[in-house]
Amino acid sequence: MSTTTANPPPASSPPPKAHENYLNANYGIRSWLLTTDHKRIALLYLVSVTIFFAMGGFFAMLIRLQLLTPEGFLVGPDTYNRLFTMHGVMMIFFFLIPSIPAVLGNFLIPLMIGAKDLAFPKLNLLSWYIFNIGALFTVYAIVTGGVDTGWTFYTPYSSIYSNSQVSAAVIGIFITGFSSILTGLNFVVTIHTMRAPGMTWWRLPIFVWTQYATSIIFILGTPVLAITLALVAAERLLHLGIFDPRLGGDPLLFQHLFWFYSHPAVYIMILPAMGVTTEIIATFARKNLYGYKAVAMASLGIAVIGFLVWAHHMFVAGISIYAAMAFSLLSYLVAIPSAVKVFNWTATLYRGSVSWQTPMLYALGFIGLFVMGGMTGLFLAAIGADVHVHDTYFVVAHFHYIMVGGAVMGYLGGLHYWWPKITGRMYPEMLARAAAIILFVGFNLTFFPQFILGYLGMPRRYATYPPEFQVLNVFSTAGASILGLGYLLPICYFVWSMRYGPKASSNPWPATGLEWQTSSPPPTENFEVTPVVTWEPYDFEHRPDLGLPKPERARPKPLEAPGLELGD
Amino acid sequence: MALIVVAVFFSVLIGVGIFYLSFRYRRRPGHEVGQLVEGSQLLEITWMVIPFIIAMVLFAWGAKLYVTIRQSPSDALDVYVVGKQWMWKIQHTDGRREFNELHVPVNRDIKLTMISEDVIHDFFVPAFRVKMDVLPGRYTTLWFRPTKTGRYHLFCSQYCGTNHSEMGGWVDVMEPSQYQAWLSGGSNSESPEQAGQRLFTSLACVSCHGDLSGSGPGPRAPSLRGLYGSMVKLSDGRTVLADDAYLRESVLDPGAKIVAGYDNIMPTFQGVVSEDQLLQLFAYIKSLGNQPAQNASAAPGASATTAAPAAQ
Amino acid sequence: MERTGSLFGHFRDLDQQRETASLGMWVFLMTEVMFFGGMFLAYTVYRWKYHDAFAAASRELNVTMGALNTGVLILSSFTMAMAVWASQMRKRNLLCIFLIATMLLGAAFLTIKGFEYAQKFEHHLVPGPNFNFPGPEAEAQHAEIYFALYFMMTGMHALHMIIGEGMLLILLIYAWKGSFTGDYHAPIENGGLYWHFVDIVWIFLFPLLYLIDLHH
Amino acid sequence: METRSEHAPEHIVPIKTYALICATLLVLTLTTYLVAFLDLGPFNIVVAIVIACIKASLVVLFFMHAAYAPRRTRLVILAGMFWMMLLIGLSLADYMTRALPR
Repeated sequence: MSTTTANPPPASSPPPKAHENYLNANYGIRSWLLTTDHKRIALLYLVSVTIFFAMGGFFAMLIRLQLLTPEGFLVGPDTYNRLFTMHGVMMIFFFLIPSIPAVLGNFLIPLMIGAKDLAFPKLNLLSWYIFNIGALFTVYAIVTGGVDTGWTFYTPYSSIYSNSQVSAAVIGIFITGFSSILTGLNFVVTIHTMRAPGMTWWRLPIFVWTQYATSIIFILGTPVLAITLALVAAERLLHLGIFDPRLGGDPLLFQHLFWFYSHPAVYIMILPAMGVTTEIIATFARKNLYGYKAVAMASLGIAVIGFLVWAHHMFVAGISIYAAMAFSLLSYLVAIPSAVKVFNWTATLYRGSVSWQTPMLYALGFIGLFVMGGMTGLFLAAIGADVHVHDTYFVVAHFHYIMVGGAVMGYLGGLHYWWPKITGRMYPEMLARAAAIILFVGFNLTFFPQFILGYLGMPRRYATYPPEFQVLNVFSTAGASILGLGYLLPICYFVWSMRYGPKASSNPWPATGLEWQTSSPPPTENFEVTPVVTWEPYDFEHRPDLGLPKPERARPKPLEAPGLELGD
Repeated sequence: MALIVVAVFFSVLIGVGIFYLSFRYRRRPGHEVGQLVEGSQLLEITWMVIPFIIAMVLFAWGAKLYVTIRQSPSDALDVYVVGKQWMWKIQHTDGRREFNELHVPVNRDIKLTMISEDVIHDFFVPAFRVKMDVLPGRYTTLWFRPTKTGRYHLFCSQYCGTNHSEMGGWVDVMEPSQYQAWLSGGSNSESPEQAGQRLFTSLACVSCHGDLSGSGPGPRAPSLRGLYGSMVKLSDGRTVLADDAYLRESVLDPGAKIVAGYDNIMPTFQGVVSEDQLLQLFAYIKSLGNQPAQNASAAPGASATTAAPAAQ
Repeated sequence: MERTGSLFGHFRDLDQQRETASLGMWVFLMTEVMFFGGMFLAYTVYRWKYHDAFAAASRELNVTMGALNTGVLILSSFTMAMAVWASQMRKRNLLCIFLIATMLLGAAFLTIKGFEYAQKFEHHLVPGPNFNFPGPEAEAQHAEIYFALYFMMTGMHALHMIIGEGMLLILLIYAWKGSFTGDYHAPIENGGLYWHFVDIVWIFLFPLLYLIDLHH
Repeated sequence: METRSEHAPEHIVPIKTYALICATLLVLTLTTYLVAFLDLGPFNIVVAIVIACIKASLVVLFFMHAAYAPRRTRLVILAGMFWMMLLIGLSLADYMTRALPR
């Protein structure tokens, strides 16, 4: 009943020898730098963001070393301030925000919806160039002395008082913002107009839904950041003192504008990771996703409500009590769609056939860490409690649970999951599982102590600290070194597998998405013939083409109501 | 804390749920594919409504606490704080000034009125669970009531530049008697009121506002006696409360709010007086109290504030 | 992707291609709305806080020039709409004439704007060390914020105009070659959308910046 | 969201409509200019904004063909407007309530 018109080899047969694919279609540096193929552009992004991740990671390592001792182990305060600023700038603007959308999203969206490419392929290439030009400005800022404002660029420190390379860094981020905008635009238009016949909205993989939600944030949020940073640059370079308190300018205006983008930006990082997790869980439980529509709508819900909560970063900044209450209330509303997702993922495991392969380890790790991060978010949204923990290591730990525990786990899980599709090769499974576990352990050891540190009152962005905080800081640094190892491992075996890994079949797991219906790696045109979709998403039961045995019972009764979270 | 309970409960719930389910339904021979499970609308609604209720309860709790934190009690002991890169300048109403250290009596509400001379700082005392940003160009307030004597950390927790991590100090909570001894023990610097009075003369405020010895208006401007905490009628018909923010604006931007019946003739003192001096001027104006009877009922809080130091 | 006729290889048909192009442009314009939205927020906050200073400062602007410029820009929007019409009717010469007219009107706008800017420099109304506003010091400071916003908002608008002029030039060259008078004229339509958007921004800037409090 | 069915044929607006819209816009510009010299108290700004909104709507609907565009396009426009209102509205919610008594 359900086959594609497209597809060559059934899952079990070996991949054809040296078929023409997007990797070997043509060679040479020009064929890469001038490509308009979304898959090659995704790989270009992969190279770029990996470099920036390494830079950000290097800064992180120095930060943790510095904090080994109370009086500062390594560098003076001036250098330390530059370190944490550059760590934040690199990781957020040049790694986390582009990571899943620009690498995995670019690669997968056309494949998942059965299109030959994104709607605007040249624009896509242009985005990559804009991204790198912006990055060049920022790297220039780093090598000519660095920036010491924190990644938040709060005025009036950034606009008047800082003597570091704020302008260059700000211009770099401004430029990079347009790369995000164009990528988001491309995705939205592609998802609207380029879907294959039969690929209705309710048949889209959740990954595409989350990318759609992310793109909305890109489109509507990023321009506000761009103009805000442009105003800071104008104040520094042209004396247009819009935020200048000496003229009567309001320092909170910058914060409003900045967080209007930068809070939803958190959802830019986490939403795609949720999408990845959803794909992985359905595939490795070999079961339809529980509550598909609820999960899809929750993605959009998070994107929209995410725009209404920004001032929860400003509860102690001097906003009015009434505004603080309104924003606190709205912040709690974001918890609802997030909770819906977590419950549905958990319910998906029910009566599944769960295998503990590497991507699944990342996905389960993601859920655990995301729940921790989300639950501590409740502390921060409760305005009364926020007064105490705001701007302390509690916040640092909270957002690392979301961004590293959530977004980076999702990104790595996704890379593993789609690696066979991207490269046509498998990675070493045992090593990869070990790396996933090392990462999980190292991560918790690094950041859990920081919750306690923050609760005890250690403020963030401190180059030196009172001696009573040392023990927990040493724990954190020890965890960070394990975490660092956890990041080195995948880089090594991924590079190894590109050449020596065993060849992957077109659908190794097997999974239900359209992207698995074409060969690995896919041909330049993605599909030999435009596919026609006739099946519902994540339906393993009615897919004989996957080569799986029939489940033992034909017709399960619907899941009964509550009590489910506890088992059955 | 209810929050911790909720957080731990859900973390454990999900954690155990995941582990149990993924172990119970692990892949085994003969169990290669999961079964199709239909969604249940009832279940979806259930797990939307339950977290929503919990969230609203937490919100109400947090909001109530927040209101308490942000609303200073009216009879608190006033202390003025000026933040600058990278030190705290603290001025007590009784005249002592100190740096990076704050001495306060135990079991007494303390209200800090804070302003920054340069960038944004943040006054944070972890032991008291309070924190507030200190902004340039605008007063913010913070209050707490220490209940145990001792020395507590004071941090700046809004990043403010190179020596951000050094911009801290101690809060010394003392027995009232020790506190009195400490107050009188300092160098014999003049009190802020006296300094403010001197400024009032040297900046020639007297020439328009009068010397404030009587209750009548000055030659060209309203008297400031009893101004603080009263309601002022403006020329455009509005009535505003004469608080710190109002006084600050009236000195730095006199044209913004003009008292009914007077002309806009006052020059600005922007760049002429420092933040410290402004606070001294206000201390002087406050020390003149609310003598005129017609204002006493308008601002009971303010009269109590000014009365408090005198009582000690 | 190869191109067959006016259809790019990754589209199924011309309809899909046209819809995609149009949707893409509209989405882009919404990002522009948010871009200017940030400045409108700053403007609203400060105008609310410092109304009198803003009123006094806005009286330093040349309202006649502003109104004239509004008219010029509306006319250029009209000629641009006519250019799209000519392209739809496949009249190449008419298309080129309307594009040139639009460019000339755009240039006229920029010239008038340039004169206004020059006046501000002469009157020391450009924020910075040389800013000098007649009036009490506090009002002068708030007026400086007004002029910072004025230059930022009109400057960003002018930048969009300049980009628009460049875009029109490229469209003109292709139009001359006859590229847009067949069944493919998405670039002309999208160029038109952009140009109209820039016009709309000015439609808001004019009353907000020039007409704050003229009845004194 | 039946995007497939939205293959609306290209709509060609008659010249007369364009000319009429252009004339209306010019008249409205003159109106807003003249009204600014009257003292309407707080309503000066209201009138100015209302006229600007009418002008902008005319441009969007007719010059930019939104009146004939598929529903999807109109949704995009509304989303843009809505989000800008969110930005300005919620920020002002802070500014407007700061001075309120507690």
